[in-house]
Amino acid sequence: QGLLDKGGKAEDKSSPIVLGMLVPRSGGEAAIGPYMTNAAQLAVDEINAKGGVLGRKLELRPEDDACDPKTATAAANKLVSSGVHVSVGGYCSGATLPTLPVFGKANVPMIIPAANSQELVDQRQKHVFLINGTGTQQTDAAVAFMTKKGAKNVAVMHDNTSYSKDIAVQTGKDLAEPGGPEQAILEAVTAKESDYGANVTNVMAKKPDFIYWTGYFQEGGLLIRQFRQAGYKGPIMVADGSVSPKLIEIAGKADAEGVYATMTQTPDTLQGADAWKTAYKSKFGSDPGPYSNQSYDAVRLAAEAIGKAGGTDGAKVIAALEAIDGFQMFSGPLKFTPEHTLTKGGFQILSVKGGAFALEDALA
Amino acid sequence: MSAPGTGGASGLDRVSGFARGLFDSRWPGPVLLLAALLGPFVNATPYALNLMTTTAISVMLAVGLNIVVGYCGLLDLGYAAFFAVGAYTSGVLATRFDWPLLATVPVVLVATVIAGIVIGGPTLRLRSDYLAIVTLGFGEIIRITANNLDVTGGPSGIHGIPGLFGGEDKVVFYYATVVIVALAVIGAARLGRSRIGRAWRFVREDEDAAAAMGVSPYRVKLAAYIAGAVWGGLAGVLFGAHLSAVSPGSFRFLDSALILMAVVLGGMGSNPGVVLGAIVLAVLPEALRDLVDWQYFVFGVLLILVMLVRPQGLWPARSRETPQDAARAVRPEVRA
Amino acid sequence: MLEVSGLDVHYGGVHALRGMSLTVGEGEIVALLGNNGAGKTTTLSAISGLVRPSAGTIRFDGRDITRASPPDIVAAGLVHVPEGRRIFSTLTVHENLQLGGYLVRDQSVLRSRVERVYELLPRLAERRDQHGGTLSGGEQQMLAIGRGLVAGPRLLLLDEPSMGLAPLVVAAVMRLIADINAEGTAVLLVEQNARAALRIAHRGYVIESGEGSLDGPAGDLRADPRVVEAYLG
Amino acid sequence: MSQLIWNGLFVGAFYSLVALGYSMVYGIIKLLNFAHGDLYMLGAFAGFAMLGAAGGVFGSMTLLPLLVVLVLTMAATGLAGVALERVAYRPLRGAPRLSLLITAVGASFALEYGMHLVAGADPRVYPVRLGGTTLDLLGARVTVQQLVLVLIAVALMIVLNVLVTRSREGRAMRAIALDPRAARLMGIDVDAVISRAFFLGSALAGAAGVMAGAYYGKIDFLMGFLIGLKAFTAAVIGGIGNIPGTMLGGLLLGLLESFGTYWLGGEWRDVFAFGVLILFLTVRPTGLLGERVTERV
Amino acid sequence: MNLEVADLRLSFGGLLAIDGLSFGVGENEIVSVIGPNGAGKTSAFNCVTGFYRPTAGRILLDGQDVSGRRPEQIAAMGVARTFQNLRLFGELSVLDNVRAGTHLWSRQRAIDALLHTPRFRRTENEVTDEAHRWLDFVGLRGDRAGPARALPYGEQRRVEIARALARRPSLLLLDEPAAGLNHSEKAEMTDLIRRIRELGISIALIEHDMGLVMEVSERVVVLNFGREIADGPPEQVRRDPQVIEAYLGRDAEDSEIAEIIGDGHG
Ligand SMILES: Nc1ncnc2c1ncn2[C@@H]1O[C@H](COP(=O)(O)OP(=O)(O)OP(=O)(O)O)[C@@H](O)[C@H]1O
Ligand SMILES: Nc1ncnc2c1ncn2[C@@H]1O[C@H](COP(=O)(O)OP(=O)(O)OP(=O)(O)O)[C@@H](O)[C@H]1O
Ligand SMILES: [Mg+2]
Ligand SMILES: [Mg+2]
Repeated sequence: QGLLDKGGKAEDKSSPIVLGMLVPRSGGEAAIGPYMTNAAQLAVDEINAKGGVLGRKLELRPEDDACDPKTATAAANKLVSSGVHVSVGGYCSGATLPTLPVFGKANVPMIIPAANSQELVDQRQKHVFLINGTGTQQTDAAVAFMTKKGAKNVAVMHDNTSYSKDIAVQTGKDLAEPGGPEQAILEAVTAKESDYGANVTNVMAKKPDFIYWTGYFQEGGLLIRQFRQAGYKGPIMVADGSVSPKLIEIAGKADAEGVYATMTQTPDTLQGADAWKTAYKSKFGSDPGPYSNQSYDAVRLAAEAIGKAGGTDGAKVIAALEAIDGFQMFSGPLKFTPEHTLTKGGFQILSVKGGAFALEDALA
Repeated sequence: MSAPGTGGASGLDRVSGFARGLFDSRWPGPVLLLAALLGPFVNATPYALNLMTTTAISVMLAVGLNIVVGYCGLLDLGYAAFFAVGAYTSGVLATRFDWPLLATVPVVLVATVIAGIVIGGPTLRLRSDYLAIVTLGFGEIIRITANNLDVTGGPSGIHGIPGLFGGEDKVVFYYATVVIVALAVIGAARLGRSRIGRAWRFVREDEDAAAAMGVSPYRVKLAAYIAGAVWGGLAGVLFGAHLSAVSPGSFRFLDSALILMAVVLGGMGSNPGVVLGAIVLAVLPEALRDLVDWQYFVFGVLLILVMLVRPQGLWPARSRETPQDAARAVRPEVRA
Repeated sequence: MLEVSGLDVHYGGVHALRGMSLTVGEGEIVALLGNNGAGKTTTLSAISGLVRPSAGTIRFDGRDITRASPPDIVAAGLVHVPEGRRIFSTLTVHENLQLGGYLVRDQSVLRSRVERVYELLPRLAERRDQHGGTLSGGEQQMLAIGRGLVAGPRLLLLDEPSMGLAPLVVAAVMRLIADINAEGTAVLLVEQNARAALRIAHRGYVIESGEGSLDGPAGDLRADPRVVEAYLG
Repeated sequence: MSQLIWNGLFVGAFYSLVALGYSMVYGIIKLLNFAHGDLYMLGAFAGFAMLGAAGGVFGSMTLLPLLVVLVLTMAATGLAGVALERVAYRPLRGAPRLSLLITAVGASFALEYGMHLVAGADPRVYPVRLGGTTLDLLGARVTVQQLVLVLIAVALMIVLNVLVTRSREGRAMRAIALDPRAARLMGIDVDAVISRAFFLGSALAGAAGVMAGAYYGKIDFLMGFLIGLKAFTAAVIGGIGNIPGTMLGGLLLGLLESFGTYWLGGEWRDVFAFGVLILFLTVRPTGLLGERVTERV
Repeated sequence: MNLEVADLRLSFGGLLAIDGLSFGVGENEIVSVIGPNGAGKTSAFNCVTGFYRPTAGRILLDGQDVSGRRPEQIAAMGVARTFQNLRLFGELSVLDNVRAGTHLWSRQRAIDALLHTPRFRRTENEVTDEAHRWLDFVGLRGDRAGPARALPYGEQRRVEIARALARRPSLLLLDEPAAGLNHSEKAEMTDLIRRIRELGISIALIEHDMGLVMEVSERVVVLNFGREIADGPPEQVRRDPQVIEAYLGRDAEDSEIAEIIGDGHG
């Protein structure tokens, strides 16, 4: 509508409820997009099969943000213009940040499944909810486990993206606390390369007895392999962005064996979640991957909140989200903190056993 | 390389004759401006406004880069560096020190001029191929530095940048942008048609011959570089204000390449062409967005096709002698 | 051996050649004279395939080469030494000469031809390893001619070979052309130095505004008052 | 120290191999062939497909099938390069040289996202992987496979160098670069020579792609982008169009990265590498082995 | 303006292109520089105009030492030149080419252009008028609005001279202005050079066409192997046995050729 047309059309109460989802589908992070949209679609289909929400169907509208702020803003505006009710996307923090005011202005609540940069939290925007564990929660789990394993000298590695660097820097801060292990080195790699020999050499020179990789699975797989080739025999741990079967494939089964991961609860570790995995696999022909479960939960949470709010009005949905207590998700029962983050990340430690991730330590 | 000789006047010639008439006329500029001003009356959804605003900013970038590449013939593969300097300078001042955005503009001007001198100063004597790699390197250096430093907010960048006048409506911002960009386009065009603009083209065509006429290639190139930097920096201010956030992800090599492509696609050295090129390159990917996975494949194929059809660019630069200028014949006045 | 008839060439809107015709017989030197912009260079370029004529035919040894590509034409033995020398500036003199014999497969033939050029134009031998672009104007002109000779042409098109040459060298080059001709190479010679050209040529053409206006044996042309006035003085 | 050098040289060998094609093409038609890195990607995927298809035939052998696949891939990517030139570059001969930039970027997008359509965005893992028997070479950990790869790379480069600099082909390439019209007058079939240059360059990129796939294991549709950029950098600092220079340029870049990582840490590596290159170019404005040309007036 | 070149030396690697050359061009004088190919004439011009940095020696313009300055600085002192291998801005219009000459004296600032001040309009008109004036002066035939590369060679030569004149130089260096011109065109060039001198401009001229050299020069300097072998009025130089030996040949060109190749055919 043009500038002079005032007032929108009254909403049709029988039309579907639209969930917008910004994920990267092109560019360097394109591999992630399908994992997230597939899982979200799975949730939408399941809810619709049960009759939808408030008698209305759900509709998922994914858009490519290419992990690029400009493209993300355009996509967010497109979603807003097409009248989405809730946003359930957000993967790259740098691309998600500029979309906050876009959704905020249109009064669209955002349930962010993956992006978890501290910046998103610090903004304390009323309409923004993060359902991925925050970096701090993850690093707490990571450092607890390192301590438990008796690590003395930890190499922390990241890939210079905001997600990864946040966790790495936070881990460094935690390690700086007296007692517990020391940080041997904070090493950054460049994402999307193949050869990390120089980084490996750098790290090896510091003789670490524990390595924590906070980036994604593609580089993670290569790093594991290259560390093993360089003769590193100690434990390697990866953060949740690396928890994917592809990590094991890229590193090679032998080299990946025994690798730890900090991860929220996943279908792999939850009792009775096999059905979910099977459903996903039968529908999309591949295993779920990074942020599949969070995306799935984001849709379910959105449906729950809209149901509780009795409609799609943004303010009411936000209130309903704030009021949620005990909604069951992969990461455990949900209640938002005042910052709109998870109370407890629900992080556990997984490890690769026989070529697949399995629960190692629930860190109860 | 291929033979320039062609057959007699063909149908194509007649069509291009018409096109030439269109291209040489004076009205496309005002018409385009009018369209830009009327746009929101047709469609003022956030999406349309956003697209129009980013397009306008791309136009400003392309016109700025055209000064460097089109007028002066300096291949710049890292133009996003200046864009970044502008966006970060104003963004940091506005968010960390709570300056009003307009107040940051003078600082941005100084910063971009300095950036232009720092980058161009030591390198403009290099041959163009090497200049290309140097600019590419500087583009990467600026981006990585922004990514690594804390003042710039690291990889997630800075956010919460107010609008131009402090949180104005998106429509107001759009109109402000259109006005600024229009002035920038006119400014660039006027520079192109002046003494300095001619000097840029002389240097582009033949540095030695230009030097023999007293044109200092180095200074002239530096001037082009600085002008380009200022245009890019100001566009950066608009960009930051528009997105409310600035992060290193906006200043990748690919972004520099896209601005360069706007210049080439439109027609190097031709202001209307470059404006057109920027519009096409900003709108096309969005127009193809609904093709989802086919989007960039089709985009790539279209780029090739467009160039095959118009190898000189959409709206190539022409000798711009006006009929009056071309005809004026004065008797030689012999000086004593 | 070369028959050009009714050649028309356009550059965009400029009609540079209008029905130009000429012939060069086996073993002949034919001079092509004309004012600036008359279309001499264009004629040669059309023959060697650099410029596509819009009408007319070019036959070489009876074969139609009107639309043939320059490499094919060179392979047929028709070599063009272009206006403005067009030396490969960052290649050495020696490499420039070798390139002249690009189509000569037999390395020993190539080598002996290059050596022959060094003998004919000793200045080039002195400058063997210098970059072509750093030669003096006259040296470049010698190189351009030498480069053309290495190809072993049966018909040589020369565009203003005396340009930029010192008087002594002009004489030497003219003698050189006559010598090659004596060995059986036909020559189509565009020259501003009409006097010299008509001395060594057997026949000549005068071209005006893209059309042949006069032709005949060189001796007749030298005596023709119109030629004398415009080109000999 | 020797480990740093070896790391740098190993990575640098890949850069060189890819850079050579870049350099040849850039050397002749001054084209920033943005699609060159994507030919590397194409090679990696072609090798992937062939190895997958041939899995049964060769059984458990690794090196022999890999060599066969390497040669076949080189032929395939070489032809792809020729086709690319034919479709996207040749029709623009005579247009401003930057016009080709657009078709190059277009071709790059088409190749990348074409592969995205065919193979998806998820990375693929090579069926054959070069494992690692490590040797100690002057204090550096070196695997036999690395040595073999470097040897293959060096061999390919030497062959190319001989082909291009010692022959009329190389002279023809340089002549075309300087003055294509005059080159035609020498009897050089400009189109054919350019096609051959594309074939060679693309084949080398394809070889590098297969080798990278087999060694690192992971391939994806965007894997060519960064290395394309690095290759361009290497080609330029080597001295444009200069084959040995380009090889050195690739190795130098690899070393700079290796030492940059060591001295300043991974996040400043590229700043260091580019910073040194820029400084280097300001003192030696013609690249490593580029000829110092005094153009006369 | 007068030019004084003293003991100029220039070497490229081992090659001595200029080897202790001294010559001068006086106020409003036409001096021709002749010599065999590769004698160092163009190199000497390149030194004077700053394109080559002399290895040794001094170059004085009106008594001021300018050796080692850059081309644009020399141009700023009032020296203009043409090039042996034409160096026009091929893609630019003929008028623009000549406007290049006005760069140094046209008083226009970027701000004038941005705001289109009256000064901008005035200077632009002035520059265009000047360009036309010099094109008329050199007698250009052909399209002034079209790109320079489309002109025939001879016309391009004129444009180059017009461009140099638009610089309003006090000293003009012409490198083989008559190369590639036929007889009648050479006559026009002779006339043009004379008319330029009448404007009060000193001229240094490299030329292989002896007819032209003899007709216009006050003095002729002859180089061989980078050294001066003669310097004097044309008639005297022409008869100098050294010059004949090194450059002219035993007699003037025409009969020379006739003698060498005989009037065998034609
Ligand atoms: N590339 C071009 N574009 C447009 N017009 C051209 C081009 N080349 C030549 N012409 C025109 O074609 C006509 C013939 O030019 P050509 O170069 O053949 O003349 P010429 O006889 O060789 O002259 P000269 O003695 O100056 O070398 C001229 O009017 C010229 O302006
Ligand atoms: N940059 C350079 N590098 C090496 N040698 C050079 C360079 N420039 C000129 N020369 C050599 O210096 C000598 C003098 O050249 P110059 O151009 O001055 O001669 P010239 O007298 O103008 O001759 P011409 O009448 O043929 O134009 C030539 O032998 C040339 O090869
Ligand atoms: Mg000619
Ligand atoms: Mg000379």
